Formats: sequence, C-alpha cells, structure tokens
Amino acid sequence: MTDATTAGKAWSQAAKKAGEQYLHRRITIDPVTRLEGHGKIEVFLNDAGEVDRAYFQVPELRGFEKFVQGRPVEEMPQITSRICGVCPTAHHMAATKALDALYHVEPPEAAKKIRELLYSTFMVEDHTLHFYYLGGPDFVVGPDAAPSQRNILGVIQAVGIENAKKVISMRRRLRELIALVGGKPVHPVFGLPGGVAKRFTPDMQKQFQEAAEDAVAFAAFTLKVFDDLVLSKREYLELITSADYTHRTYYMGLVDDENHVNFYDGNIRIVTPDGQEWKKFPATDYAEVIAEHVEPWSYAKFCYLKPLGWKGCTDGNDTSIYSVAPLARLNASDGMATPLAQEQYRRFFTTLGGKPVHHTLANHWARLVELLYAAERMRELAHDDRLLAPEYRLLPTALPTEGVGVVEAPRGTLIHHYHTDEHGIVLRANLIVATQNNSARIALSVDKAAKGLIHGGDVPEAVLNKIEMAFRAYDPCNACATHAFPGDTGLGVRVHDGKGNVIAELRRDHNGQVTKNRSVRR
Amino acid sequence: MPDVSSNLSQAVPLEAEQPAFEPRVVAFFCTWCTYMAADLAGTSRMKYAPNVRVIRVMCSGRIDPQFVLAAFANGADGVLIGGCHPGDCHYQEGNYNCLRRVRLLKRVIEELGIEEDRFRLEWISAAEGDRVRVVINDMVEKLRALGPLQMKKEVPLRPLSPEEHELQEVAV
Amino acid sequence: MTREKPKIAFYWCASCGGCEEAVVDLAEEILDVVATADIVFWPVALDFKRRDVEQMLDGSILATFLNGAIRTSEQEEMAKLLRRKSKLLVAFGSCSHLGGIPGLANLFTRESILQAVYFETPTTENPDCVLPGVPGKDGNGKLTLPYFSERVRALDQVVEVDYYLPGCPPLPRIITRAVATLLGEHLPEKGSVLAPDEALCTECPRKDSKPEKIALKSFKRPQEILIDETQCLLAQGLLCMGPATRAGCEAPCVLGNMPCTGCCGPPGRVRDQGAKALSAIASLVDSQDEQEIDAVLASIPDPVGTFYRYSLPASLLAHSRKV
Amino acid sequence: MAESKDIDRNGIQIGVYVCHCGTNIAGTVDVKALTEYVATLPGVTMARNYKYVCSTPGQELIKRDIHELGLNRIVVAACSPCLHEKTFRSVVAEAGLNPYYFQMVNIREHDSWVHTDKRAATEKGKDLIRAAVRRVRLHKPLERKRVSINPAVLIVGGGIAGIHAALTMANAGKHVYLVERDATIGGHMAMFDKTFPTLDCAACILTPKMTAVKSHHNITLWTLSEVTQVDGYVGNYQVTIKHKPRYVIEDACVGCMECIDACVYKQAKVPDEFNMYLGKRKPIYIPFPQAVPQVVVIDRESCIEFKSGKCKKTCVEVCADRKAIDFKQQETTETIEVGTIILATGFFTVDAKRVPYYGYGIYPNVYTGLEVERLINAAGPTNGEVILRDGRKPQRVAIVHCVGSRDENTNRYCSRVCCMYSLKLAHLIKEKTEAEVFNFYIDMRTPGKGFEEFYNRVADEGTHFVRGRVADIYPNPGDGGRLLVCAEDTLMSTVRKIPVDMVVLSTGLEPQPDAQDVRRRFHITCSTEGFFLERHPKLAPVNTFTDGVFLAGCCQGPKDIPDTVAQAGAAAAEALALIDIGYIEQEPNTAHVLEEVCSGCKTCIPLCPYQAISFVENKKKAEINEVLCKGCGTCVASCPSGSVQQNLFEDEEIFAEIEGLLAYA
Repeated sequence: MTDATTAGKAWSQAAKKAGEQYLHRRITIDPVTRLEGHGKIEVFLNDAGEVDRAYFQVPELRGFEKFVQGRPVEEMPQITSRICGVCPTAHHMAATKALDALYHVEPPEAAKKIRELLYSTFMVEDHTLHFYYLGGPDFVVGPDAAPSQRNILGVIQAVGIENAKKVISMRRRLRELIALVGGKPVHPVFGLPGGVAKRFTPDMQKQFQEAAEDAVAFAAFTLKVFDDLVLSKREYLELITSADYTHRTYYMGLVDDENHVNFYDGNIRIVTPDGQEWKKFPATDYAEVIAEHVEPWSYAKFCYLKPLGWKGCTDGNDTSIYSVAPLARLNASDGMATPLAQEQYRRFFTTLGGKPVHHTLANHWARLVELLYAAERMRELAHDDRLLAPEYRLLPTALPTEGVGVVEAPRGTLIHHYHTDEHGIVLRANLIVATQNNSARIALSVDKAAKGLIHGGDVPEAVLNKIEMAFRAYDPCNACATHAFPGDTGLGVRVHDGKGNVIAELRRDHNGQVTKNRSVRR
Repeated sequence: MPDVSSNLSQAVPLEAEQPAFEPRVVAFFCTWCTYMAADLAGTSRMKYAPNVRVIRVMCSGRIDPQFVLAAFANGADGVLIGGCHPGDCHYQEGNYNCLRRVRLLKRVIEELGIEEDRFRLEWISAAEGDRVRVVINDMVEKLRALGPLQMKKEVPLRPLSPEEHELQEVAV
Repeated sequence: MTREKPKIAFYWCASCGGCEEAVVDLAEEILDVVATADIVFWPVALDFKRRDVEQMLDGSILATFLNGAIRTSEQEEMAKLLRRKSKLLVAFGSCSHLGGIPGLANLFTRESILQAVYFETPTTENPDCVLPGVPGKDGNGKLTLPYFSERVRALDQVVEVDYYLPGCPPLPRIITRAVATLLGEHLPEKGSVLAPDEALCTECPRKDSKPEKIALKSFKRPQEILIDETQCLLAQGLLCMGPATRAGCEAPCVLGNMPCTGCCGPPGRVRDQGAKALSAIASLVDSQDEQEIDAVLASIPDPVGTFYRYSLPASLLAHSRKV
Repeated sequence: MAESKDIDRNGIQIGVYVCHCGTNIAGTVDVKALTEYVATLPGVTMARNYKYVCSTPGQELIKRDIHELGLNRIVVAACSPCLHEKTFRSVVAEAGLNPYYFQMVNIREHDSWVHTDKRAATEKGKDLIRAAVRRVRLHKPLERKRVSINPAVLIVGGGIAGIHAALTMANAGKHVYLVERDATIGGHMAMFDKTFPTLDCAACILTPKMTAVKSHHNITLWTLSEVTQVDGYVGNYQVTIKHKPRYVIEDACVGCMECIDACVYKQAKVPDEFNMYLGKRKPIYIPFPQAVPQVVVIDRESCIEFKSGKCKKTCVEVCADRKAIDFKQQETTETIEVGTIILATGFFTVDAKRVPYYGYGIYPNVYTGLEVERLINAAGPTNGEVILRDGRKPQRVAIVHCVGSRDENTNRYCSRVCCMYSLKLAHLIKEKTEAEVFNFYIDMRTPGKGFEEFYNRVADEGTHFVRGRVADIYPNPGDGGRLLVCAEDTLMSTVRKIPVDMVVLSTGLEPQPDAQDVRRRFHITCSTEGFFLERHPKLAPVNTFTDGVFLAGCCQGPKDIPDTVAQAGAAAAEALALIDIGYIEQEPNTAHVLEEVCSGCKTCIPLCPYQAISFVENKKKAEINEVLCKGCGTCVASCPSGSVQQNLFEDEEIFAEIEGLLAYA
C-alpha cells in the first residue's frame, strides 16, 4: 500500500527508464469512490519538479442559503435535510432546534428525550454505515485488495456472511426505528418548533429497548472486528500514525456540562493543537468564533477560527484551521458520558500516545468509540419513561425572530441559523455544515500527501491511495458538501509543471493496476 | 427574481416574426355569459383589438390552472378569463370556484415573474357586449406597454457595501 | 451462469445522497440485485472510475439509475456520457425526475445565489469579494471549475429519459420492483413512471377519516395546531399534497403525522403538479367574497414553495423553455 | 379550394370548410388565403371555402367530401357555434360520422364582425382554425342522452300572458300550474278600461278568460303564491311554491261578500291598491268585482283582529257555518314536478316621482296614466267620473308622453305602448269631460294594425299635439291652482306654457323590481335594462338559455296586449313541442370519473351544485350520475389527479386547442 508494493516497485523502475518522459505523464483518480463526496485535486510543481502547491477543489454548489429565503421557517427541517440524504436526521435536528430558539419555545421533556433517542439511533446507524460500507473496507478487506473486492461485498467475505447479515440487519432495524417515529429513514418529518410531531408509545419504547440492547452488543462486536483486523496489525498502526496523515490543528466538538462528548446538545468546545481548551461557548456565539474563507478555485468555503484570522491551509501551532468529526470530538472532550465508551476512550488515547491525537486515520477508531457511546446512550434513553409523558409538544406563542441550532452530525459540528419576519418567513439563513469545517484540513492533507510523495517530477502511484485513504478517514459527506461542496465529479490528481501545463494524471483501473496516460496537452 | 419567465421569452419568437410587437392573448370564456357577450359584440359590430383568441368552455369553473400556465408556456403574452357575474353562474357556483383558483394562481404566477396585468379575470354577462370590447382593448394596451413576456432584468451581482455588511452583521 | 449478466449502473448528479442511501437500504435485497446483474458503476460504494465508463461500448449498460438534478456543466457531461453508454436511462428520485427541492433555486438568479453564499452570509469573510470560478493567479490561472449554470434542470431536460422512479427518496420496494421489471422480459411503455398511477389518498391510512366536504376559513401551519394522529390532515387545515401526488410511497410522512409534501410528483394525467394541487386546495376555501377569499388564501404563506416543492424545474412554465 | 398532400398516420382525415357568409366574413377575412393556409396543416385532407356553408348545397358539399374523400373529422369556420353547431353536427351525422367528430370555429362574431384590419383578422382566423384542427383529431365519438319530459307545465304570473298561455296548454290537455302572487289573476290588463286601438272593454275580453282559467280541469290556480326554488333540469324540474295565507279558506268561500258588509269598519278606510290608492277598501275585501278567484281576502295590516285580537269578528259571525274565515291560516309550501316553465311575470310602471320636475306627488292634480285608467273605469273609485281630487271636472288636460322612457335619467329605451295609451286616454278624457286635451310628445309612435288610424281619429277629435319634451310643470300663480306645463314646441320652435287643470303622466314600463331574484331562481339571464333575456332576439324570442324555460309578455320587454298574447301562444307552443315529442336529447358534455385511477380524495364531491357526484364506499372512489350532471366541468378542473374528465372538454382537447392557437405554424 505504500510505495513498497510490487506495483509501486515495478512502476518506479519503469519510471526511471522513462527518464525525461515523466514530464509527459498524466495520473488520475476519478472519481474518488466510497466516500460521501468527491473532489478534484490539482498539483503544481515548481521548475525543480517539487510540489509548489496542491489544490483541493470542490466543483458544485446548490445554494440552500439563498433559496430557503421566502419559505416558511417550519419547513426548514424538511428542506435542509435535503442538503444531505446520508445525515438528513442531523440537518433535520439542527433545524428543529433552530426553530425552538426562533419561536422562543422550550420543548417539553418528553420531546427532548424522543429527539435525542432518535438522534442516538441515527448515530449508531450512520457510523455503522461508514465503517462497513465506506471507510472500513480499506482496513477490513485491506487497502491493496482488488477494487472489485474493496467494498461492502468484500467486507461481507472478510467478516463472514453471518456477521455480514448481522451488520445489514442491524442497520435495517435501526432505520426502521427512525421511520417508526420520523416517518421516513431518509428525510424524516418529526421535528417541529416546541416538540415532535408524533406521540411516543409504549410499543415503540419496547422496540427501541430491544434494538438498543443489540446495538450495544453490535458496537462491541464492531470494536472487536477493528481490534482483530486492524489494531492487531503493526503495519496498520504505523499507517495510522504515519506523518502524512498527521496534522497539528485545533479541534472542535459539542460537550455537555462535564465536558463529555454529546451529539444532541451542549456547548461548543475548541481545543488548541496542544489539547488545551481554547474556547467554550454556546452555539449562538458561533459567528464570533467561526468564519468562512472564499477561494476562487473552489465552490466550497473554508472554515477557520475568526479571532485567529485566515492563515491558509497550514497546520502547526499558529494555524487557524480546525477539525471536526469523531477524532476532533474525542480530542475536544474530557471523556464519554457512558461507561463502556469511556473505557474505549481511555484505551484510544493511551494506545495513540495521549491527547490530542493528530492522526487523521484515527478517525476510524474514534468513530467506533462513538458508535459504542451512541448505542449506550440509546439504551439509557430507551429505558427513560419520560419518553411517554403526555405532553410532547408546546405550541409556540411568541413571534418568531431568529434562531440558531447546533448538533454534532456524524461528520462534525453542524450549525443552522435562521432569521425570519414576524410571519415566520425566512429572510436569511446561514449553514455551517460538518464537512465544511473540515475542508481546510482536507486541503491540507492533500497538499501534504502531494508534497510528501512527489519529488523531482516523480509521481508515485502511492500518492493516489494516500489521498483516497485520507479522504475516507474524513468521511466527507458529499451531500452536506453539496449544499456548497462537491456532488458528482471525481477526485483526480493532476500534476502541472511550472508553467501550469498538465504533465501527469494518475488513475487506477478496476484491476487495481495503475496506468499512466500520456499527456494529451503535449 | 425567478428566471422561470426567462426562456419563456425564447418560446415567443415574436420579434423574429413581426417587427412591431403584437401581444397574443388567450381568452377562456364561459359559454353562457362571456362567450355570448362576445357574440353580441359581434352582432353589434363593435370593433376591438384583434389580439385575442377565445377558447370556449361551458363554465369558468372548468378552467384548470394548468390551462393558464399552458397558455403562457406556449407563448401567450396574456391570459383573460371571462365568466358570469357573481351570483349569475348558469351552474350556480362555477364562477366562485373559478374566482378562488384565480386568486391563488395569481399569487403563484406573479412570484414566478409574470406581471399581474398579464392575467385577468372579468365578469361579463351575456348582455355586456361592449364590456368585451372595453376589456380587450384595455388589456391589449397594457400588454403593448409591458412588451413580450420575458425575464425581468437580472440583479447584477455586486459585493455588499461596507454599510450593507454592517447591516447584515447587525441583522443576524 | 453461462450468458453474461446484464450490467447496471448507479450515478448521482446534484443530489443529497439520499437516493444512494435508498439503494443501500435495499439491505439484503441488494445481494439479490447483485446476483441478477453486475453493478459496473456506483461511485458511492464501488471502486470503478469514470474512465471505465468511457471505455465501455455505447449501450453496453442495460440500465443506469441516475439521481440528482443537473446544475453544472460537469453534471450535464456525465448525464450525456451515461445516456450514451446505457440502453435504458432511469431518472431516479425527485431531483432527477422533477428537479427536486434544489429546484426551488430557480426562483432566484444564479447571481443572487452566488451573492448570498459568497458575500452575504454572516460568517463569510470575503473582503476582496472573491468569487469561485473566476480564475485567480493560483496555478497560473490554470485552475478551472465547472460552470454553475443559470438554473436547475430535471434529467429529461438534458437528455432523453426512458423511465422515472419517483420519490425523495424512492421507496426500496419500488426500486427492487423497478430493477426487476427492467431486467425482465416485458418493458413498460417508454417514458412511464414506475409507480402506481393514482394519487396518494388511495393508500393513505387516514383516507376514511376524510369528510366529503371540507370548507376552510383559514389554512393551518403545523406549528399552529396540535395535529390529530387519526384525522385527515387536509380536514385539519394542513396543506397536504397527497391528493395531487402519485402514490407508491405508502404515505410515510402521514405515518409521521405530517402532511405529504408531494415528492412523488403528479399522476400521469397531470401536466403540472403545482397547478393541480393549487386548484384542489383553492376549492376548499369557504367563501364567495373576493376579499375574504384572499384573506383565507393569505394563510398559505408560500404557494410556490408549497405546490412546487419538488417540481418547479419540471413545471409547465419551466418546461416551455428551450434548454 | 385547396388540397393537402398530408395523410395523417392515425388515419385522421380532416375536412375544413371556411364560410364566406356572403361578405359578412369574406369582407374582412381573406377566406382564400385562409383556405390555402389551412390545407397545409397536418391531418387536413381537404380545405374549401364556400359562400354559405350552412346552405343546402354547402351541407351537401360536406357530405359528399365525407363519402368521396373518406373524411372522418370536420371543421367548419363560420358563425358562432350557438347558431349553427347543431346544424353541422347533424350534417356530419347524416353523412354517417359521429356528430361529435366536428368542431366549429367562430370567425364571424369573434373575428370578421369585430375587426377592420384584414391582415390581422385573417391571421386570427388561421390561429382559430389551427386550434380547431388540433383539437378535432382528439374528439371521441359520443352519444346524446335522452331525458323524458314531464308533461306538466308551470306558468308564473297570472296576467294576460300567463292566462293565455295557461289556457292554450290546458286546452291541449296538459296539466298547468298557474302561480300568481296577488290575490287575483288579471294583472295590469284588469285595471284598464278600454284597450287601444279598438277601444273594446278590457274587462269584457279578459273576464271570460279569467273565469275559464278558474274552471278549467287542467289548471291548478294558486293565487297569493310564489315560486321559492327551482331544482332539476329540462323535462324534470322540481319547483317549490310558497302559499301566503289569505285568512279565508278558498274552497269554503262562495264570494257572497256578506263578510265585507259585516266588517266592524262601517266605512272603507284602507287605500285600495287595485284603484291605485285613489279609492278605499275594508280590511276584508275582494280586489275588484270580477276578481278570480271570487274569494275575499283579509289584509292583516289593517284588520283589528290581527292588530289587537279584540275584534268582535262580525265577519266570522256572518259567514256562520261556512266557516270560511280562518285567522289561524299559516304560510305553507309544497313542491311540484313539471317538465317546462313559462315565465309571464309582467312589468312594473316607472315611479313618476323619479322625474321630480313633473311634480308628481307634490301637485295633487298630476296623475299617472294608470291612475287615470282607474278614474275612467266604471268600476273605479269614481265610478268612471274623471274628476280631480277636489271634485272639479278638468277643463284643460295635459298628457305628457315618455315619462321614464327615452330618457337618460330613467330609461333609455322606448316603452312602446305609451304613445298609444296616451292617445286612448286623450280620447276617453275628452269623451267623458269634453276637456281640451294637450298631448306633449317627442315622436308619435303608432306602428301596428289600426294604430296610425287611431292617431288620426284622436287628432280629428280636436286633441292638441305639441311636439316637444315637457321641461317643467308648476302652479300658475293666481290661477286657481292651475298648473303651467312648459315645453318647447319643436315644430313652431317656440316655448309654450300651457295652463291646465290636470296633468297625466304617461309612465313607461320597467322590469319588476325583483326581476333579478326571479331570474336567478330560474337560472336565466337579464338584458342590460333588466328584462329577461331571450335566447336569440329573432330566432328564439321566447326561449331562454335554460332549456325548458320560456318567456311570455312584458317580463321579456315592453309590449302591447296583442303582442303579449301572441308571445304567450308562442311560448305555449314551444313547451308543447317539447312535451309532444316526450324527450329531449342533451349535449353529452357530462363529466365522468376514471374509476381505475380515482384516489377517492373527495375533492370533487362538494363542488357539484347538482349533487351528481357521490362517494362509493365499497370502491372508495367517486362516481358521477350522468343524468344529474349538467356538464359545467368544475369537478374536472378541481380533480387534483386528473381523474375526472368531461366529454367534449377533455383536458387533452383543451391543451390541444391552446397549443394550436399559439403554435407558430
């Protein structure tokens, strides 16, 4: 998987023979697969053939911030969930919480419980999806397996059909539970200002309790799979901790009063690259802390820490970029709120040499720690009889004005902010979407990978996989992304010479063989 | 500004056909009142603008909002609906149903960028031949002034002035 | 088996990924699908690349299921490429079928969207008024972005479409049935929507609770009333698009105690879902007086966004336009 | 004529016939260019233009083409479909095609007659025909459905029109319900003394007819009754009738009138409506001696029993065991079923106060024509004496024409009878008082049998005629209450001020004050001045736009007795024609539910004004009763899933028409 692979060797030799011809090679990855989102990468060399700058581009935009203007604000939970069909529940929930604030109504206890129960269920389901379907195959099947194998089907073979069935049916059950309360698993409809649309019944509770038991067991099982197939392998650990995947940045996540990770509510906490608390603030202050930078070469905006100012996609102590998602959440918190997860939390940091962990690939493990937490939290809530309290909705009475809602989406902190007229018609909306928080750091990974691997115009095949791996670790969500992030194009690595001419483009065919195409722009 | 109407104008190659813009109006008249009134205008040899084409329906209640949109979509510069006066519907209430639809449809098509003068509802009884003349002439005049159905002027993209930025910050 | 399995592909354009999720939700059934056909292209889950598609023979893919609307030049290219490579092109899900919720962007100009996103949002720091797509000095100005086009288009406004799978997202059951149909012997009539041709009320669990006459003095927004879990939502004054929306989804939103928003589009006999819904809704107004009618209708805050929630790009007015 | 090469794939072969209508169309529309253009349209096999397509040779032409060229769709561009659609449908049918494979284009009323620009008119013609051609290819074969006609007829209004129509129908053996809102039939005619121009006595000719009505076994006469509701459709109307209490049991009263003499009021004190309030009557009274029915009526406004409940009820005593008087009588309603309806609700005389400068109601000696009719009438308040309120005989009388007629401020139209009745009054007044009579007129209108002769006769009798509209009427100072009538004599072009003792205002005829309510009740329309609107001014003068509802008499417009009676006969004949054939064929333009795709959303059900749509529980779908459906199409437009369609007006047919109109072919 590093350039020590046979394919890599073979290519390096061929490359040396080819001599000057390097400068006429193209290399492509198109599209980057198995991640909820694509991108395009352009690498520019200086005259010495060293990487001058690698650009990560996002080629699509949908403009939700604009076209929600004029819509009735109560439609936001359903409209904004279309930002992302992978984590619709996250957008739905962030929007719903924004509505509570906007209508100045505090949901009754039952409503809060129902919402968080549903949200935990969703987190279990989504993290499962990522580990087994999207990110996992790299490890479970192995990064250098044939691509036709590196997918859920490959996973099925690796873990055995029985366990595979377990995975699939677990996920199906969880999604059925979401539908039971929210109407649909994709784009649910339960969120209303001041509560939820539907009463929670004892029968539902029973089903959730049973599912939660299995979910906890399932999470444990998944961690075991990870132990056996990944942590037990030295080269994987090396890979995870390798420099190319390590960036010192700030980390952001929601925490409860004990600074434990919380997905549904709490304050936003940011820690420095050294792991010190840098800021802790309620979501309503987000605009003081977070800013978005615009580059002409990407439709995506790049989030950074406003007080520090935009310093470009660089890491280190004086960076202003930060990261979100599982690893960031673990880094930004002091622990997990549930026993089993807390144990895993401790093990995670001891194994990886203490807080904060800067290894991007550790996201995969962190995600499983969260999976366990989500399952435990789900179990807690499912046994809480306040779910059944008769009052599950309060009708808002105050005039709507403005509201901010925040949750931890699977892929990171998610903020919705609406401003309406007195009839509750949206005047302005602002959306800080999980993946967008990471876009600067993703760009950084790309730049690093390129710089670390491309020398003297020599473009080793490994650069491709490194970048794909990096991507999957972030699990950038195409969909969230597509509100202002890529929808359909593929990630391609293109190398330009000093004059900007394309000299190489790298891709791999579906037998896993790397092919090099002569530059068309000769 | 909706760009919905934009290519509508493309669907109307009027300029190509005749240099002077002649609006095209599709009218939906109910058999019992307004169509009769138009006949009366004819038998009375009243003269009015030749820009209107009448489609006869039994009752203004039959007019499906789809018909109005289809007319605009196919290149009409205006749509006129004529029915019996309130209380006079030959079918008792059809014209009220027409009225309800038209009131709602007006809001929709105006939001989609079609000027309100392009879509008109008139109550004209079988006896009001002259009203047909007056209404049609008036509508055609207004449409001449409006010109062909087309996209409104686009707001040119511009950065916000510092003041406006201020406002934004304060507002939100 | 001896004869080669038929090839099928899944692809997305301007979409949210929900349609992909719907495919993943086939769960066990996905194994059956794989058994009967080879999935040769499915970026979200499988490692095959665009170039692989380009190298296929034209028409060598039996059926491509394409979700998402078309907004950028790149999406248009992909749609055309897959059209060329596929015998059958299936518009998958509301965005591809009708334009979908992102189609509401057609209410605004391209410029005003860019302005909102890159100049106006409160967290945007863009003192130099940089706009994506306008080549800067970066990469010696060699960096390019696909063109963010004037408007959102449904798939059949860009390429010829053989079949449509409605829904946001389509129900797994509908997907498996459709795949089976297309792999089977007898193809349905070209251009048909692979779902029942009746309106949703047919399968609405609350159908029997709907009174024969509904006369409303005002329409209600969900946050204004405690929604009864058994009564017809229209009868409660909520704007339910069910009567104007194609069945097949089994009314999950109603099961969630919220009104249908119309994602499955209109039944086959209707040319413009919004217009028809509007017509039916208006007839519920309990007044014969113009001013009062307006007052009642004023309780519908956003007619376009309500009646054209998913179908604005495919609406009659939009359709009329040369693409 | 022009032939098109195009043969339609689906075997649709359209023939288009453009009518010149003499120069009515050809004068403004270039029919030749039109025909040539039409021939190029897809599906059009044959396009011709012809001088009068509706003429027999024109019709034959169409039939021949259908046979020889195998045409299977026909479009005729001519006059309004209201005129000849039926004609051409039967032509198509006679040629063996379904009559609904036809579409009519109106290029006369909607084109040639209303435009002057030949080019524009021709272009419009092209568009209209193109639309029809597109539409007609989608037409479906349809069957007309037959509705049987209930032979009973309802006649509203017991004036001479209603009476004559009633007798005509009754004599033809049909059952008639005659509904009159007053206590007696007879209407205005019963108030007249003589009738122009023959001067025969109104009572003498009317009374026999009135009694005939009462005694006719085929006539049910309801006085003091009004129609409150009309449901159903031609051949099968359900009519609700309200009977107001008379407080006298009609069948028990023999009209001996002893109760009137016995009334506690020894003197008649109540102003008498029938005598234009010039005379008095008692609270219990009979409107006039020949009233039909010959039954007294009690006016509860003036009757002591109703006012105080403390009356001795001498009337009841004298009625004794006949027990005809019943103070407890209540208003009742009943519903009858009839197949046809004749409206003969009559007219209303203009309130002379609306012309203030004529001083009616201010100067006691200013009378209306109708008042004078009563003064002259032997049965009137003065037993036929023409005397002023102060008892004097007038020596000089002015008769002012056109009061409330031909006048911007009241009615623009001519009331048609005033000239003649003014002449009649002039004659009668002179006869009875030997007074000098001055007729002030604008134009003397005497068209009609013996009218002009009558005018000459009156002139010869020495009545003065002043041609000029009276400008003012006011007391002549120091002239014993005489009035000065000022008018410009446009013949002598001098202003004349003539002192008179009596002024007679010839008031015009107006629609009944409640004409609008009545028309709504019967689903018909009114013309601008408010008289009921006939279906066609020349070709269907007694028909309305509602099948089975006919008009007779002044409710349709001012007319004299002969015309009224003639029209009443015509209305009766139209009704009889329907009854005789026994059924009516209805336009098949009804709506129907596409059952397999109806979602049962019930949107359409409450929208039907005829309760034709019902929800079928076991199917959970809507169903339309095609007999009750009148084909308005409201349910079709409202069906959110396009699952209701209307024959002749299917969505696709109308879309085709829209696209055809606008397609730039």
